[in-house]
Amino acid sequence: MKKLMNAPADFVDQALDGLTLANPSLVRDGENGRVIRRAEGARKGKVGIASGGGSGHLPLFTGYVGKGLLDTCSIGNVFEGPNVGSCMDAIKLAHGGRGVLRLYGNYGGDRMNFDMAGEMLEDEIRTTTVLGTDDIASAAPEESQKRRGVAGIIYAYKIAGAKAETDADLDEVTEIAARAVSATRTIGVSLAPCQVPGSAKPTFTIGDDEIEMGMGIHGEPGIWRNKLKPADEIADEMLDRLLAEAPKNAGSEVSILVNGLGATPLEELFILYRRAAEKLGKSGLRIVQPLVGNYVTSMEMAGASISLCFLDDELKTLLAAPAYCPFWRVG
Amino acid sequence: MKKLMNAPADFVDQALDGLTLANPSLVRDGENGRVIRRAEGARKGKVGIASGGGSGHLPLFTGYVGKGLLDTCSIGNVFEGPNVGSCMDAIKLAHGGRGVLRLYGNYGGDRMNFDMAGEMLEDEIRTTTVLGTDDIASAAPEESQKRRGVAGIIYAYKIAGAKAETDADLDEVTEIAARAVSATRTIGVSLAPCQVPGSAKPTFTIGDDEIEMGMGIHGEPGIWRNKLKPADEIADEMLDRLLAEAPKNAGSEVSILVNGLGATPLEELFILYRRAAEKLGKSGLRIVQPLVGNYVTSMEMAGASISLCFLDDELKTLLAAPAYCPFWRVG
Amino acid sequence: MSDFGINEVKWAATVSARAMVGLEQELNDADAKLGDGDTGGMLARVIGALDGATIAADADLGAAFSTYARAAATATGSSLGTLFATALMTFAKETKGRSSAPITELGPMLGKARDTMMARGGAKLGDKTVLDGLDAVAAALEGISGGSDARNKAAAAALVALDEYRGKPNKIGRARMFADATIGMDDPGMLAFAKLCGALAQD
Amino acid sequence: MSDFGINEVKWAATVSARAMVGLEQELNDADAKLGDGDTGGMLARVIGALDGATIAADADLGAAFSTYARAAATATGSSLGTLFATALMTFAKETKGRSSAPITELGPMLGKARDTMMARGGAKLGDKTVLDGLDAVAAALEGISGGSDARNKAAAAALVALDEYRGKPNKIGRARMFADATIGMDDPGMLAFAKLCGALAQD
Ligand SMILES: Nc1ncnc2c1ncn2[C@@H]1O[C@H](COP(=O)(O)OP(=O)(O)O)[C@@H](O)[C@H]1O
Ligand SMILES: Nc1ncnc2c1ncn2[C@@H]1O[C@H](COP(=O)(O)OP(=O)(O)O)[C@@H](O)[C@H]1O
Ligand SMILES: [Mg+2]
Ligand SMILES: [Mg+2]
Ligand SMILES: [Mg+2]
Ligand SMILES: [Mg+2]
Repeated sequence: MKKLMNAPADFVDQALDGLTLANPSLVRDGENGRVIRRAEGARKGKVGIASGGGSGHLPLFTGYVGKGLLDTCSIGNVFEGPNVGSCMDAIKLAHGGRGVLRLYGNYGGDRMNFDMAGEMLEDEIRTTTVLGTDDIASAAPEESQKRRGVAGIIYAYKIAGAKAETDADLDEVTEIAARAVSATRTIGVSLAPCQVPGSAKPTFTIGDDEIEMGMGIHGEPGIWRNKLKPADEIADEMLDRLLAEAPKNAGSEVSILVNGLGATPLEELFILYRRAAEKLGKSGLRIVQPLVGNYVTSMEMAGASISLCFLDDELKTLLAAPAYCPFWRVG
Repeated sequence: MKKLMNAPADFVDQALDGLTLANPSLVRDGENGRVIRRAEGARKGKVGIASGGGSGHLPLFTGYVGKGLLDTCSIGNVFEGPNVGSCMDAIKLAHGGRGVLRLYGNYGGDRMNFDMAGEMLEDEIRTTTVLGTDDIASAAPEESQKRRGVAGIIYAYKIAGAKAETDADLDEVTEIAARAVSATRTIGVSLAPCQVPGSAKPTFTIGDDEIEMGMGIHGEPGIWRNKLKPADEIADEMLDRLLAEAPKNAGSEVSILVNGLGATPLEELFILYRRAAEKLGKSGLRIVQPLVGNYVTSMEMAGASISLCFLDDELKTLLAAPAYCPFWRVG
Repeated sequence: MSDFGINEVKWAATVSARAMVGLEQELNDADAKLGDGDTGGMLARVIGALDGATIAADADLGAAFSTYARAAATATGSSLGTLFATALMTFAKETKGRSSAPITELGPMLGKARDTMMARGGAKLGDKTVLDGLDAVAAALEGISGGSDARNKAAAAALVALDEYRGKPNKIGRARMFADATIGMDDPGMLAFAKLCGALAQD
Repeated sequence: MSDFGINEVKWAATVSARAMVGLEQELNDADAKLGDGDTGGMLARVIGALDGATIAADADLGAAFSTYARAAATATGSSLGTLFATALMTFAKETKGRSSAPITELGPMLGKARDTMMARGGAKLGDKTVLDGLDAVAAALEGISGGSDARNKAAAAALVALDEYRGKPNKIGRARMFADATIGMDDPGMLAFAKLCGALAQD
């Protein structure tokens, strides 16, 4: 696997430099430059939202810093959580005097580092935590709190971000973020691996004619692996799995994200979307604010995920509220 | 090469269905459904802009239909020009009573079909033509009018689209489109091929450790092929080649597009951008409205292109004018 | 047989469509060396569309060619496919209102097609394109009045042109940029034309 | 030798860093089967950072461990790396202000590290993680006062634990989802720990 890069050890920092040079709304900050924050800084009186995660998933995580979204984001090496220092920096830089929600994906390293960072700052800044747990393939429904966070986390960013802009307090922002997470389900399929810069091998191997259902965004093993099937069959199975886990109290409106993992062309995402939209319609669900594109990637991994966010009235309003970041703009 | 698709013969139409279902600002129209137009239709009194090209390049071509950009776009099969009927439909649907600019990339089939379409309609609609010819690797400077159109064409879309929204007449819109094309230079590098749906083989083969400079967006042979080099060296060579062909009258402001061909991660595009921005600064050029992302792709091809658009005052103003399409929004 | 009518034209479409099955990959490969590698796939689809087109029961030769031209023009917007549709349109004009035409007219008809294709595509004779094959066949058919004689002459002339041009540089399209590197390679359009003429002669 | 000081700690870092060169790929491969395939790369970088860290000339044992803990915590935010930093932090607390410590304290120190790692990471003993290796080694070191004896006992205990757990299912992380499929596989964290104990014993 070939990469347009310089020394592998410089991959993350040079990409962050490019990201911020090209997007003046984003600024590198923090002791090791491993925090991206809004250029204008934390707004006094607004609850801050700090996220973080490993590199290699652009636009996630750093790309979602912006008005109506995240305040700050700490960023680790490729596929590694952000270190504790960056997590502390992200919390401090997000703080506008009313506390900070730590909103990030449920991965062991990320959790430990954000936890430690919060503990170290507990005398100064009140913090809460909401973990993205949308990947239905990563734990059984009984253990849904153990699930990993994947593409669906951007719904929580958007919804919590909009709530924070209304000057809601930390508990309210935390509650709505948790509600967004518990309304969101994601499943992915993978067709080809990616390779961590400097690593000698791709993250996994898969046959030239195979697909894997439910694979994680770092190539963690999924539910089944088999010969590639027609896109409609794949979309159907993904939707069936997602709908089987619809929240008990789900209404009739849903937002859908058909997300490319990196190397899958937009044409293919639209082919999947077409089928998924048909199927949701037949299930009596109305689509609100559909998203199709590369929102959460794994570098050059090929494949796609589908996320459903089951909306209530407040979630719907917040999802539609104005927001701006370089990769997603609403209103 | 694996694809999330159904029958290869349905690839284009199903992708267009998904594109329009997900984006209500776009509508399929024309006899064979091979035209994408603005949902609100042609505006009376505005010069129309019709483009077109082969499928497989999303967001190009159809994705750039929208306010301040294209009015209509005819679309062919993967990597084939649009047929004459679709070109006629695109011209007719773009016509708001003041004529239509045909603005598309310089490829043989596209040209023949747009020419025929214009001839067939010449009694009804006044049309002009501007061809995208930004790929500096596709012909020598002396024959620059023979060059192919690649990613840089989106500058002409944006600039001509903005001019048309001011209710300028057809000659003025045509003149500014031509000016945008002649201010724009692009060069690409390719690392891995794509495969046309239904085809038995990728469009080309390239070694696991090789890169090709100057390759065309359909895999047409480039300038040299060699072992992969560090990103900075590649960016430097690309910039050197582009700057060596700067227009005679170029001022000091330039917009830059670092474009991914499909499978190249955003991280790598930002690594390239970082170096390119540094180098432009050292050359005394000021960057205006940089673009980094997958704007013009070749399905799952890996690689990137860099385009420079040398701006004069009018081009700069038009580039900054408000515009909206699902994949690019300004203002 | 010194005339050709709708049945001969239909037969040619069927034979060509069948021949494309074996030729598709070879033509793609030839195009991949110079261009975008789609000549075979595109031609297989276009000629398949001709072969599948319904010619009205009462159609004359001109109407049949016209139907084929529309089928080709609907099936593709590629260079070669569009030029092919242009040629069929020329044949349609030349045979309009007639139920058959003498084989001696084939050469002049091909010559007219060559000229409209040149006007449409902007290439010149000698550029190493399908035009050079067409030109050679048009010349070879001069004065030929027998069907099988015409097919044999056409196949031979197209092959000779292919051989002759193999050693020359390509002067149009992207291949122009590395013209010297194209010496020794077949132009995919010429190759397609020669192979299809060969298939018609053999069948 | 019944005590260990800064020199022994530095030596252990250097030996471990050297061992990682040969272990990196093996550990990545073990992790690729269950997780994201980065255990080796991450550990090589983290241990490299320790080995490259500058210990102040007047540092006591606690300060040295503290420097290592910070180096590890700066180099990564991965699960295993962060737990490793947590362990180093525990060692720093336990040895604060002392220039050396008796080897008999190693077992209890490892036990404390195990407990802080459990509190931090939320895994339990028996989940088949690095904790189970640590726990076995802590027990094996009870009452051992000689340096080379301790290293041999640790290496043996870590290997026994690795063997014992190979036949059990993994109960944390993504691997939990296909727990039965993990029977027969080594947990990458346990494997890393056993291999590094082995390297320290051998050197
Ligand atoms: N302008 C032209 N005039 C004559 N022949 C042409 C022209 N352009 C292309 N051709 C012929 O078409 C062939 C390429 O066809 P094809 O691969 O289908 O087109 P495309 O370039 O659209 O992919 C060339 O080998 C050449 O013989
Ligand atoms: N919560 C935890 N408690 C104890 N050990 C853990 C925990 N999470 C991971 N580990 C250990 O770390 C190893 C994986 O490390 P590594 O691959 O570096 O982490 P990551 O999962 O962040 O990629 C596992 O094999 C296991 O031994
Ligand atoms: Mg990891
Ligand atoms: Mg083509
Ligand atoms: Mg071609
Ligand atoms: Mg791992």
